[in-house]
Amino acid sequence: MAETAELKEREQKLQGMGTSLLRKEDARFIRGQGTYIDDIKMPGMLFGAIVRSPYAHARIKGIDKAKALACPGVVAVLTAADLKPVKLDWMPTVGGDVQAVLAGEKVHFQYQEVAMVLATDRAAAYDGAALVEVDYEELPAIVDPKKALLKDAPVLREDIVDKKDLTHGPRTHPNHIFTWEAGNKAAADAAFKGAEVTVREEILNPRVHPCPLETCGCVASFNKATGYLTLYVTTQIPHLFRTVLAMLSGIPESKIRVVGGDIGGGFGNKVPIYPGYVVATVASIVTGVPVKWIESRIDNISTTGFARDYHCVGELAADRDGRIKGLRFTALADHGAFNSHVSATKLPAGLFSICTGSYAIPNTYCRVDAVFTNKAPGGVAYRCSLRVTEAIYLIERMMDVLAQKVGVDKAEIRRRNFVKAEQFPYTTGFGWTLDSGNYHAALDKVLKAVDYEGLRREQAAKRADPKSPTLMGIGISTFTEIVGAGPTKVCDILGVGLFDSCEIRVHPTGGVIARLGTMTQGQGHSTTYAQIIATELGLPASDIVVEEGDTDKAPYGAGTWGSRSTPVSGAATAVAARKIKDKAKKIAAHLLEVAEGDLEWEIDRFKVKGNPSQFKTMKELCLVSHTGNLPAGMEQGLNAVAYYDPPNLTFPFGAYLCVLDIDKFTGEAKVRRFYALDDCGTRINPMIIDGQIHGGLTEAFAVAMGQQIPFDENGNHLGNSLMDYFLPTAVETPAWETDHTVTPCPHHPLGAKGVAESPHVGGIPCFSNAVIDAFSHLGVTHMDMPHSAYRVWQKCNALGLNKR
Amino acid sequence: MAKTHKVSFKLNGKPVEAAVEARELLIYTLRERLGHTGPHIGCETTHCGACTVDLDGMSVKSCTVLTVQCEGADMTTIEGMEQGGTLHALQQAFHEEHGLQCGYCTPGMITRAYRLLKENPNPSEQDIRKGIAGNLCRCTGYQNIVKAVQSAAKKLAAAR
Amino acid sequence: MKVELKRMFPVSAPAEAAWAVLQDVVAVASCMPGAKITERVDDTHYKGTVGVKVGPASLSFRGEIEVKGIDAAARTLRLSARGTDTTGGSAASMDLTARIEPAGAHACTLVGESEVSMSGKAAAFGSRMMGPVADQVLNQFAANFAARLQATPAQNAQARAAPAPEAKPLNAFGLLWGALKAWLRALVAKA
Amino acid sequence: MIPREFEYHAPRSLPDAIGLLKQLGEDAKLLAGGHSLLPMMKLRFAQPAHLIDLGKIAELRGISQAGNEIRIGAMTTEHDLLGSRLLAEKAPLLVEGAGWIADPQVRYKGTIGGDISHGDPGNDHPALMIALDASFVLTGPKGERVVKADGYFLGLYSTQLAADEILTQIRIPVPAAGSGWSYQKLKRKTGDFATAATAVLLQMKGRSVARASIALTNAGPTALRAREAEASLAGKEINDASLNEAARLAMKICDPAPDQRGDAQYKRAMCGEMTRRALQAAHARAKG
Repeated sequence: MAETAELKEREQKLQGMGTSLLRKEDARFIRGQGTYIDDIKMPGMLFGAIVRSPYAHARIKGIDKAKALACPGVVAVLTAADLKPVKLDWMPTVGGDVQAVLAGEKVHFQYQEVAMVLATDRAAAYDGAALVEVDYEELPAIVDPKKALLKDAPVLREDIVDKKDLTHGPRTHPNHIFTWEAGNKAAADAAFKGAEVTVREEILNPRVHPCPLETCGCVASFNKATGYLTLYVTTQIPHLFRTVLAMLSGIPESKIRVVGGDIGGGFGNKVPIYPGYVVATVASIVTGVPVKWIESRIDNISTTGFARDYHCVGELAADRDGRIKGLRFTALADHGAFNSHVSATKLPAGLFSICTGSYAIPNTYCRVDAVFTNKAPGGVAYRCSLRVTEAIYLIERMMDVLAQKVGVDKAEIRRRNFVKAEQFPYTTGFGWTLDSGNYHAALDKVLKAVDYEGLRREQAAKRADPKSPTLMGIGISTFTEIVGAGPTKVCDILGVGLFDSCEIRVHPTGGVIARLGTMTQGQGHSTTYAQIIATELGLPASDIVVEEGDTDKAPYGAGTWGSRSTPVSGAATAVAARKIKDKAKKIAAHLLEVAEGDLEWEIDRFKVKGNPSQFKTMKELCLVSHTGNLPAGMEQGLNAVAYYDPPNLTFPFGAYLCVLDIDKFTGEAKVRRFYALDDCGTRINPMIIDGQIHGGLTEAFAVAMGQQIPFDENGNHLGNSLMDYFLPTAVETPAWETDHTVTPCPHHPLGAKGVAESPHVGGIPCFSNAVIDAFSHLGVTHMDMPHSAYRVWQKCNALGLNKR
Repeated sequence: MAKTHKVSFKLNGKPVEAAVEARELLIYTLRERLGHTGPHIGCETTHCGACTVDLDGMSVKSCTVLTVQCEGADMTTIEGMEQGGTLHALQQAFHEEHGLQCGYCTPGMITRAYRLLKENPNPSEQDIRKGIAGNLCRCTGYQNIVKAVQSAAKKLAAAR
Repeated sequence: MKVELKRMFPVSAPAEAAWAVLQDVVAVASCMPGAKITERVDDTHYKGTVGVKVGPASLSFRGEIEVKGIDAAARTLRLSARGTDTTGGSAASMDLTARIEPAGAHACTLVGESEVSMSGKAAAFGSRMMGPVADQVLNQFAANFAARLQATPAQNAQARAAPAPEAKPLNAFGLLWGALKAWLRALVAKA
Repeated sequence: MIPREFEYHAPRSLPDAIGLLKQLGEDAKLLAGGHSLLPMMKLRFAQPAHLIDLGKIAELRGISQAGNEIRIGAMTTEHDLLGSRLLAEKAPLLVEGAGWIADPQVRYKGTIGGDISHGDPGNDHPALMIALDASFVLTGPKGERVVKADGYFLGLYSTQLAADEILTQIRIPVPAAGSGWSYQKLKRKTGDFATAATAVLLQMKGRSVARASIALTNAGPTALRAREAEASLAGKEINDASLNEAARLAMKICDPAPDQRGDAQYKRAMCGEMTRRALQAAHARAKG
């Protein structure tokens, strides 16, 4: 007993995997000592303000800088004409298109960047920006993607009108970007022909924005003497950013340093490379002094990193018991004015083909058509992997639609179609191999926890009572996520594979520094990675320092997005640590004069099997590794670097249930209860996981219940400030109940999967399903998001539920 | 160069002075002239609360106060919460309850909660949610922030 | 962001007299709310400025005023003005149709129709103001027109510059002239 | 976003303020709490050449009772209203209303006078003032005049306040003892303007209505007094029939501007719903 107590104590000292270690990064944040982009101040720094187009589509007839240049404090005004000589008025996009850095002949979306005014301070820059006179000729705008491909639709992109192909296959119309297909159309069509039951629904994923609390911005500092460019920037992908910057500017990549610093939330918004960054960089190169550009909130919502805008059609074929026989999903994707959608080269529609979700579905086919409109470009994955929210929303909604059609309970229809535990690894009709899961167990645990039968009984009673002032809705979502991009054989961006890396250096006294290619934005990497190393090396997490985001220090990696940090970099960390452990073992064997095979690992030490008094602690080995007392021919030091190319993506899953009550007379929906069970495989820090789930659910709540970027018919933004754009406060946000099961990932060294996006991907359909479930007894099969009081009331009104 | 006004006030207990244009907003004076970058900027329409500071016993959004209005004021920012090397109970509680993630809203959130607890030392969960409704957080879903304020309230009560 | 409005204003002058004035394009253009012609391009095109003010909010637009048509038979004049505001964030266009309808020998009715549309920041934040703005545009035009009609040539300049007669429903007019004056002053300040 | 340059003036007394206002004319704007004006200036929708800050004039702040009248200085903040014992006891409707305004930070700075003077139909005080039958003291070069809240609001951002006047005080007759009250506000989220809101002050005589005051927020270019709805309740009991009729009559006078909160039909319906709920809540509180 005493022995096990001693083991426990040693283990606790490490604060390794599985413990809720408090976050290392908190220390500076709770003191207001974080270093975010706008906190950076450099001598002689200029401030850049961007002049933006009030029109969604217009020809630029002229730009008059004179008044602006006369404004006190204004140093220069940059326009496309100034960038043209250095060929930086346009930049290539990851989608195989080009994007205007500053608009030259035409503006293609409202608030598009037209000029940057450089001034000695912020106020002067804004004064100058107000004085730049741009002469526009307004042109008809396309706002509705359905109208983009009409014969007589105005041609938006005159610059590429002759381009037959934007690297993703032939274009069929000047406003057409690509058509992408997956699966087997013939088989799917056949399944629908012979089906006992088919359902079809048009389902919109409206244009939204991740809206992190910190907007985008940068400080570009070019040293004329050394030709060395340092860019402090709000980016989730510092290394890829550096590579792209080298491609754009021609500056040797070795002379570019990109620093992420502290990031005030990303959620996908900080993946793309925006014109503001490029102009600020050019401005610093031109002026030879540092240039800061910080986006306003209105600019942020209007121009950088929108998400979704997928206009989908879902179709399922099934037998009369609701067992699915075929799936046909299509989407019309509104990519805005340029195809700078964030995607891997071989995946123009991202991972949309994960749309079979948690279900064993034969005969599957999906297709995405992408078009240009007069809206902002730069479609990002808003707290999800590329297009996964769109895919999972579609399948989770369609499961409910099917359940209603065949008259089967919405939990039961899922049970009938789940991939069974014994079927894993399971390869879907679209070719994804789901690594591991136990969907039935997860759902059953949730239904039991909330007394599902009881809730359905209560709902039935309410429905029977015409006097009830509220409608009760129960939403279920049993999603499967696809995260951890990704295997280089499937995933690259501009030719760079999406592997990731970790470099670990162990110091003589047992201190450790680890550097990674990822970029934390609040996920607590410094804590999580330290816990992995603590467990792997038997050294206390408190002595382990983690560094990311400075490309001069960290090894190359693809950054943090798509919940890839733990699946890819977490794995790299484990692999690097194990290299060190192997070397330490050799040293231990040498010191203890036994064969490596005679040693066994115990928490923080190697001990001789059967002779527990004979051991070497890792701490001891750290020192010895820096001496001459090493096995013959062994180099000093305990350092390692690992580059991890994942064999597969990981597939976290979960079962969510939402109960809400809708006020028939105002349309307000009040979430009564939300129960979220997540399975992300091995859990490294339960406290951080819960925090990520709270945040993801809250963002899902915002998307489902209120977020949308609305436009009028001329392409005018109608809701691009925090007055209209819905960010819930503590008052609107429901309380969350979390739970978990653990089904380790078989191909990940730690069995971990990644979690931050599951609550967003799985949460959105859960809210929608709950709202629509409240109306399902009245024959309602679908209502588009966002489920604002106004929109829900319109349904109540149409159904005459609000009669007094 | 436009006319500047000399403004002096007390910032975290120390007298400070700044020469500013009438149009300068307090948040910029704090961040760019006085080196207090704890309070942040998250919007321009007075919604996000990241710029919250404590001004003469009021929680205010310093992006919607002119520095010239602050002559003679007594101001506390996140930088003034730690006393003699000891964290304020709220700072400690935000850490212990995992009440922060990216940290961007944290200074405003803690500064607001500081005033809330001065006015209502024993708040209910609803009191807290209403009390911090002027501060947006995109990461935490507020759940652990509420827990943090509750636990800080208990600690402060015990200390009294 | 569009708002359309139609209003009728009694004018105490014979239709012919009113129509005569209505054809004096420069004079009429200057009856456009807060409008000022700064340059004559040709008979039907003028460069100018238009100021719109609602309470604390004010926008000054720089752009073109075009005479779309003069229909003597129908005693109808069609004007349009469009431009971007002096802070660059917004743009607006305003189409205005003015028609004279006889109402007895010594009176007539000025029928005004306006369509105001906004782009940019004004569209996102000013949607609530659109109705009142279009409303003011018409009332203002009518008041200026009436003043212009009553004024003898000598008084014209003064009539154009002077605020419209005080009366409750005309409350908004003062604001508009205020906007124009403020804008002109701002213009001077910039030069 | 940063305002355009302007001159700042901080008069110490009311006469100084009025003198400045007269001298600077239309180029000057009064700065109260600043939470309507400063955001507009940051977006450069408002670009005044001069700001006259009323914040340093002590006499404009405070809540007191004079006879049967409650007097509130125009620069009294929402936070002051919320903390006032006198109001909690004598005019709880105003306290309830203030609690619905914006968010805590804004309520520390936002003033009742600023909220009223702005003439924004989306602000909450105009309807509250009408329901409370308040009067406003307007002070100008020629001295004071007192005008009723009912009739004070002329249009969007347009009131009876003359360019050379300052709203200095709000006077509220103490509601009859036992009056019921309620302010029901529907909004999308904390900090938003009302989609629709209704202020009700209700006097009962036994089971029937002695007097009902009903005013609507954001239902038209100004706050609206629902006269016919008020009249329809006189002498009636509060029941489904009378509530339906009052709500119908309140909706009849609504002319809401469509925006992201909803179209006119929805907003009108919500005015009716808020009216019904405010009447029910006020009835539950009324003694008489």
